[in-house]
Amino acid sequence: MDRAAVIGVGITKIEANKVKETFADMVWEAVNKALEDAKMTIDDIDNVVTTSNDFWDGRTISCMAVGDASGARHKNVSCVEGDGTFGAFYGLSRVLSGSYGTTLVTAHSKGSESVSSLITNAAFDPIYDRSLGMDMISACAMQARAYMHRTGTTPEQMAMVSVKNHGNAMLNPLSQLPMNITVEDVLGSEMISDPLHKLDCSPVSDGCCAVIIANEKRASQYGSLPVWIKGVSFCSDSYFLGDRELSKAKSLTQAAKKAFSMAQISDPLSEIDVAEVYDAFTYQELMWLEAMGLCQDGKAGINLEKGYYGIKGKLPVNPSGGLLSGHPVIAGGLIRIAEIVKQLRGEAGAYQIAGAKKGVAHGVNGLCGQSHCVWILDQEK
Amino acid sequence: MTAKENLVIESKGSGQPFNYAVGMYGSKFFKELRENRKLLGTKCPKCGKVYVPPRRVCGECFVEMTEFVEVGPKGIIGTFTILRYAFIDPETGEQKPVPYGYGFIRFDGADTLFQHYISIEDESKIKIGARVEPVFSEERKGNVKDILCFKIIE
Amino acid sequence: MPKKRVAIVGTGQTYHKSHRPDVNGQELINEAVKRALQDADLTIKDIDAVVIGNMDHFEGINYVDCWSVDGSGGIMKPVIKLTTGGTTGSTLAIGGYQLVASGFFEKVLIIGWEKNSESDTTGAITTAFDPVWDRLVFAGAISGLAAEAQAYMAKYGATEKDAARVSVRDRKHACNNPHAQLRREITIEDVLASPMLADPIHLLDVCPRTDGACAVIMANEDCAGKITAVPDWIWATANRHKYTYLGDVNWGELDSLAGASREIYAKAGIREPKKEIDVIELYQPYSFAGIIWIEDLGIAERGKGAEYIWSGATDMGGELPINPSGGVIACNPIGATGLIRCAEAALQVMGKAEARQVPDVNFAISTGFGGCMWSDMLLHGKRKPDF
Amino acid sequence: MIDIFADVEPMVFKSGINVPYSWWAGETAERFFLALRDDKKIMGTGCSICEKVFVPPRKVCPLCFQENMAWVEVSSEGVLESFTIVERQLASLPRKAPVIFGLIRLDGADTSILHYIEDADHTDIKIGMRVAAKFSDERSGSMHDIDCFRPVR
Repeated sequence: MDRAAVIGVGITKIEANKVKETFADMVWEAVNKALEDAKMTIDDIDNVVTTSNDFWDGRTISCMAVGDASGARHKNVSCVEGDGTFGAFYGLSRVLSGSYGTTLVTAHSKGSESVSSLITNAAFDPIYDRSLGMDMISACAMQARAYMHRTGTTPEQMAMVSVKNHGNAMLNPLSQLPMNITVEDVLGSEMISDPLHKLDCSPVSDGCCAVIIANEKRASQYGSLPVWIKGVSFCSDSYFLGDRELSKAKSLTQAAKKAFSMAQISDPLSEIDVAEVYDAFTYQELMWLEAMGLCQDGKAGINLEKGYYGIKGKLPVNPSGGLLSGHPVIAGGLIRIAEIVKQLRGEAGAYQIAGAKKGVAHGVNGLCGQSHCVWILDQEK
Repeated sequence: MTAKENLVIESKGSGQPFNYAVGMYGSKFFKELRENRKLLGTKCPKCGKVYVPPRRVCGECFVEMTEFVEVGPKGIIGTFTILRYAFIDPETGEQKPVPYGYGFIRFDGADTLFQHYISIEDESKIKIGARVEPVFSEERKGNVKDILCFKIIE
Repeated sequence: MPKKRVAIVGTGQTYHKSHRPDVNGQELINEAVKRALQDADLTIKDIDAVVIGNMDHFEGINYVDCWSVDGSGGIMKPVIKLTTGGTTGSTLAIGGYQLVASGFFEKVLIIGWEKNSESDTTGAITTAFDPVWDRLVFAGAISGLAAEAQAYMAKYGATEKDAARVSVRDRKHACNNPHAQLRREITIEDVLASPMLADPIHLLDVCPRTDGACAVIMANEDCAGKITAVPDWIWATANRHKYTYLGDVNWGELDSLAGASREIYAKAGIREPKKEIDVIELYQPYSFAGIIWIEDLGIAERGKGAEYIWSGATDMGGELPINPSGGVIACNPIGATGLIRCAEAALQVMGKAEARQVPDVNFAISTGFGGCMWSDMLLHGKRKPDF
Repeated sequence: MIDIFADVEPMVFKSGINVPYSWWAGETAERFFLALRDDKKIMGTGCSICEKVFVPPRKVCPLCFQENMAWVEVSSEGVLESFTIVERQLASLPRKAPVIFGLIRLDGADTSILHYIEDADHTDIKIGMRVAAKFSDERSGSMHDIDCFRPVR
C-alpha cells in the first residue's frame, strides 16, 4: 500500500436527540471542524465520500441530504452505505488510485428520528426470518449467550466493560453518556434481552464525524500533523446467523490479520498502544479483542478484570468512552478512527494515552458483526 | 409436490415511523407561515442568491447563511407537470389521488424554486411563467400543508 | 496516472422481466455473478472483493451488502455497498475502478441489482426526497423528468413528437438485445397515443419497471490481458451530484452531465466528442433526455438535439449510435441500470455485442443518471490508456 | 446556534415510510414452505462439494457456488445452539414479551434456523438442549407454519 494519512478530523457532540439539527446541519459542523483541524479550506478537498444509511435516515438516496453541507457540489462525490470505516476505506482508495490528492469522508446518523428496533429488524431476511420479529438487540443477545457459553465470560465481566467505558466517557466532552457506575448498577439495570441489560447496550444517538485523508504528497502541505494509515482491511462472514459460528468473529480475525500484516505488525498485542473497537454491546468489546488477536481467545474478560484495558492499562481500549457512551450508527466506526488519530497526535485531552504511537480502529456492518473493517494507524510514516 | 404457486411473503403494512427534524431554518419558515402567512428564504452573503426552502448552507459558495428575507407570496411557475398516473403515497401506504398539478414556484425575490401543488381547475392556464399565489389553509399547523396549493392569478 | 490501470474483463446480466417470481433477490444476484464469472472464465475464488448496490426502499432490505453474500459470493471476502439512487450502477462501476486502481485488489466483482416488482416503484422513489419539504408533491422520477421536459420545450420549442423519435430508436435497438426487457418495435404514433403519465410524458416515453441484475468484473493491468484478449480499458471516470434540493436545479439543461463530460474529455484529451466517441450507452430514463442530454454532452449544439436525432446520426449505422442495447427505455432494474450501461459499453469495446455491435469501437461512453438530476460517466477504450 | 432562532422552537415532522412490500419467495423457498404447509416436513438442500446441508435451503451453495443442490428432508427435532429471552416489548416483536428466540440446529442439517422457543422454563433453558418443532394448525406457507420449538422431554 502506498502511503496516505489522516490529516483532519471533526466530530460533533454525540447526543440523544439533536432536535434542532438536520443531517445537513450535523455534517456542516463536522466538516468545518475537520477542515479547521486540517488547516484547509473546502477548495483543498479534491473529492468527497459521504456515508449514510437509507433505512436509518428514513430516506432513499440518503446522501442527497448532505451534498451541499459536505461541499460536494462541483466535486466528484460518492456514497458508501454502511459503517463509516467502510466509507473511509473507499475514500482512501480514491486517494491511492491516483485520482485525487485528498478525500473528505463524512458519516452521519440520527438514531433519534427512527425506531431502531424496526430499522434493525429490516436487516433480517424478509422471506425466512424477518416476521419472527428479531432486531439488533435480541440477535446480539443470542450472540452474547453463545460467546459466554463458549468462553465462560461472566455477566460481571461484561458489566465491567460498561463501567470502564462510561467512566472513560467522563473525560470526553463529546460523549453522550458519561457515568460513574458500578457492576451492580449494570446488572441491576433493566434486562432487555437476556443476557443483555440496558447498561450492556449502547444508547440511541445522533452524531456525525468527518475525516480528511490525503496522499503522501499532500499530507504534509497544510500544517496539521498527519497520522499515517499503515494497514486496512475488511471482510464479511456468512449472512444467516445460523450459517455462522456465532460465538466467533471469523471475518474480523481475517480482516485484522490482513491489516496487521500490511502494517508489518507481527505481534499486535505488544505493538499496538491503543484500540477503539466497536462496542455496540459490552460483550462485543471482549469478543472483538479476541478475534483481532489482541487477546488470547476467551481471556478478554479475565484481562479486563486485571485492568489491562483501562486508560492506564496494558492496552487501553475505548478510552474515549466507546459506543456504549454514545452510538451514532454509521458514524460509529469513523469516530473510532478519529479518536485514534487524536490519540496518536497527543490531542485526546483528559483521556490521552501517554506515548501512544500505534493504534487500531474498528468498524462493523450488519447483524452480530457480520462484516468488519480494521484500520491500523501510526504516528510515524 | 404441489404445482408452482409463485408464493409471496407480504410485509403486511409494517412501516417505519420517523420523527424528522425540521431544523431551525425550516422551523423559522414554518412558524412565520403558520402565524403570519409570510414566506422566508435565506440569502447567501457571498453570491447573494436567495434560497427557498431556507437552509443553512449555500451549496454553491459553501458558506453559512444567517440572513432571512421575505419572499413572495406571489411568484411565477418555473416549471411544472400534471401528474396523471396512480402510485402509492409512501407516507400512508395508500393510493395517492390523481390527477394533480405539480409546480416549481419561483417566489418574487427568490432564486430557487419551491415545489407544491398547483390548482388544475383550468389546465390551459398552467404555463411556465404564469403568475401564481398560494392558497393558505385556514388551520395552519406549521408544515408544508399550511399552503393548500398555488393558483393562477391575472 | 493511476497506481494501476483498470479494465473490464467480464460481464453478466440476468434476463430482465417485469417480475421474477422464480427467484429471490439473492438468487437473482447469483445469476448475474455466475454469468460474469463464466464470461471471464474465472471462479468466485479468483475474486478479491465485491462492490454491490441497489436502492434500499425498493426491496425493503437493510444492509444489502451483508444480506446479499449468499448470492454475490462475498462470504469471507471484502464486501462494500455504494448507493446513490439512479446513479447507483455507474457509481458502482466507478467504485470498482477505484478499488482496483488503488492497488488494494487485483480483481473486483461489481454487482448492481433491483427487484422493482417487490414494491411500488414510484412510491419508493418518492422517499428519496426531503420528507419535510418535497414528499407532499413529489411523485417519483417521472415527475422530476416532466419538469425538465417542460422547461426544455418552453426554451427550445422541441415537441412530443421529437421525443417520440427517441423512444422509437431505442425500442428498435432493443430488438437486437437478448437482455432487453421490451423487444418490440413501436412507432411515433404509438408513443403519442399512449396514456399521458405526467405532461408531456407518455407511457411509451419512459422506462419500464424491471427485475434484474448485472455483474461486471474489473481487473488490473497485471492480469487483465491474461483473462481476456480484448479487455475494455477504463480511461476516465467522473461524476457530478450537484444538487441537494430539486428546486435548485437549472431546469432544461443537465449541467451535471455537462460538468462530468467536460472533466472526462479533458482527462482523455478528447476535443470533438462527436467524432472521437464511437458509441454511447446513455442512462436515458425517458425519451426527452435523448434530445436534451446529448446537448450537455457536447454532441449536439444547444437547442439542436432534436435535429440531430431526426438526422439518424444516433441510430445503428449512424455517425454516433446511442444505446445499441435499447437503453433504459427498454429495460430498467434501477440499481443495475447504470452498471448495464457500463457493461454494454464494455461489450462494444470488446467486440462482444453480437447483433447490437457497432463496428470498430475504439472509444465508448457509459453514463448514469439519478438522484437530484445527477450524472456519472465512464470513458471506455480499446487501447490501454497512456496516462 | 445563532440568535436569529431565539424565538423559534425546533419542530419535528412526524411521518413515516409505509411502502408495502411483496417478496417473491422464489422456487427454492417456495418448495421449503410448501413442504412445511402441506406435509409438515422441513426440507434442506445439500451441496455435493462441501457436503453441507443448508436449512433454510439454498438454490446455489453460497460457499462452493454449486447449483443442482439436492433436496433432503431433515428432522423436525434438533439442538438449541443459542437463545435469548426478550423481556422488553421491543417494537419489532409480534408476540407479547417475554419471547424466547432460539437458534436451532435440526438433526441432519449443518446450519441452524431462527425460531421461537416456548413451553420452556426460563431457568432450565440451556444451550445444547433438544427441542422439537410444533407445527401450526393453520398453515399458509411461511415460517409461521412452525408455531415454535419446544423442549423434548
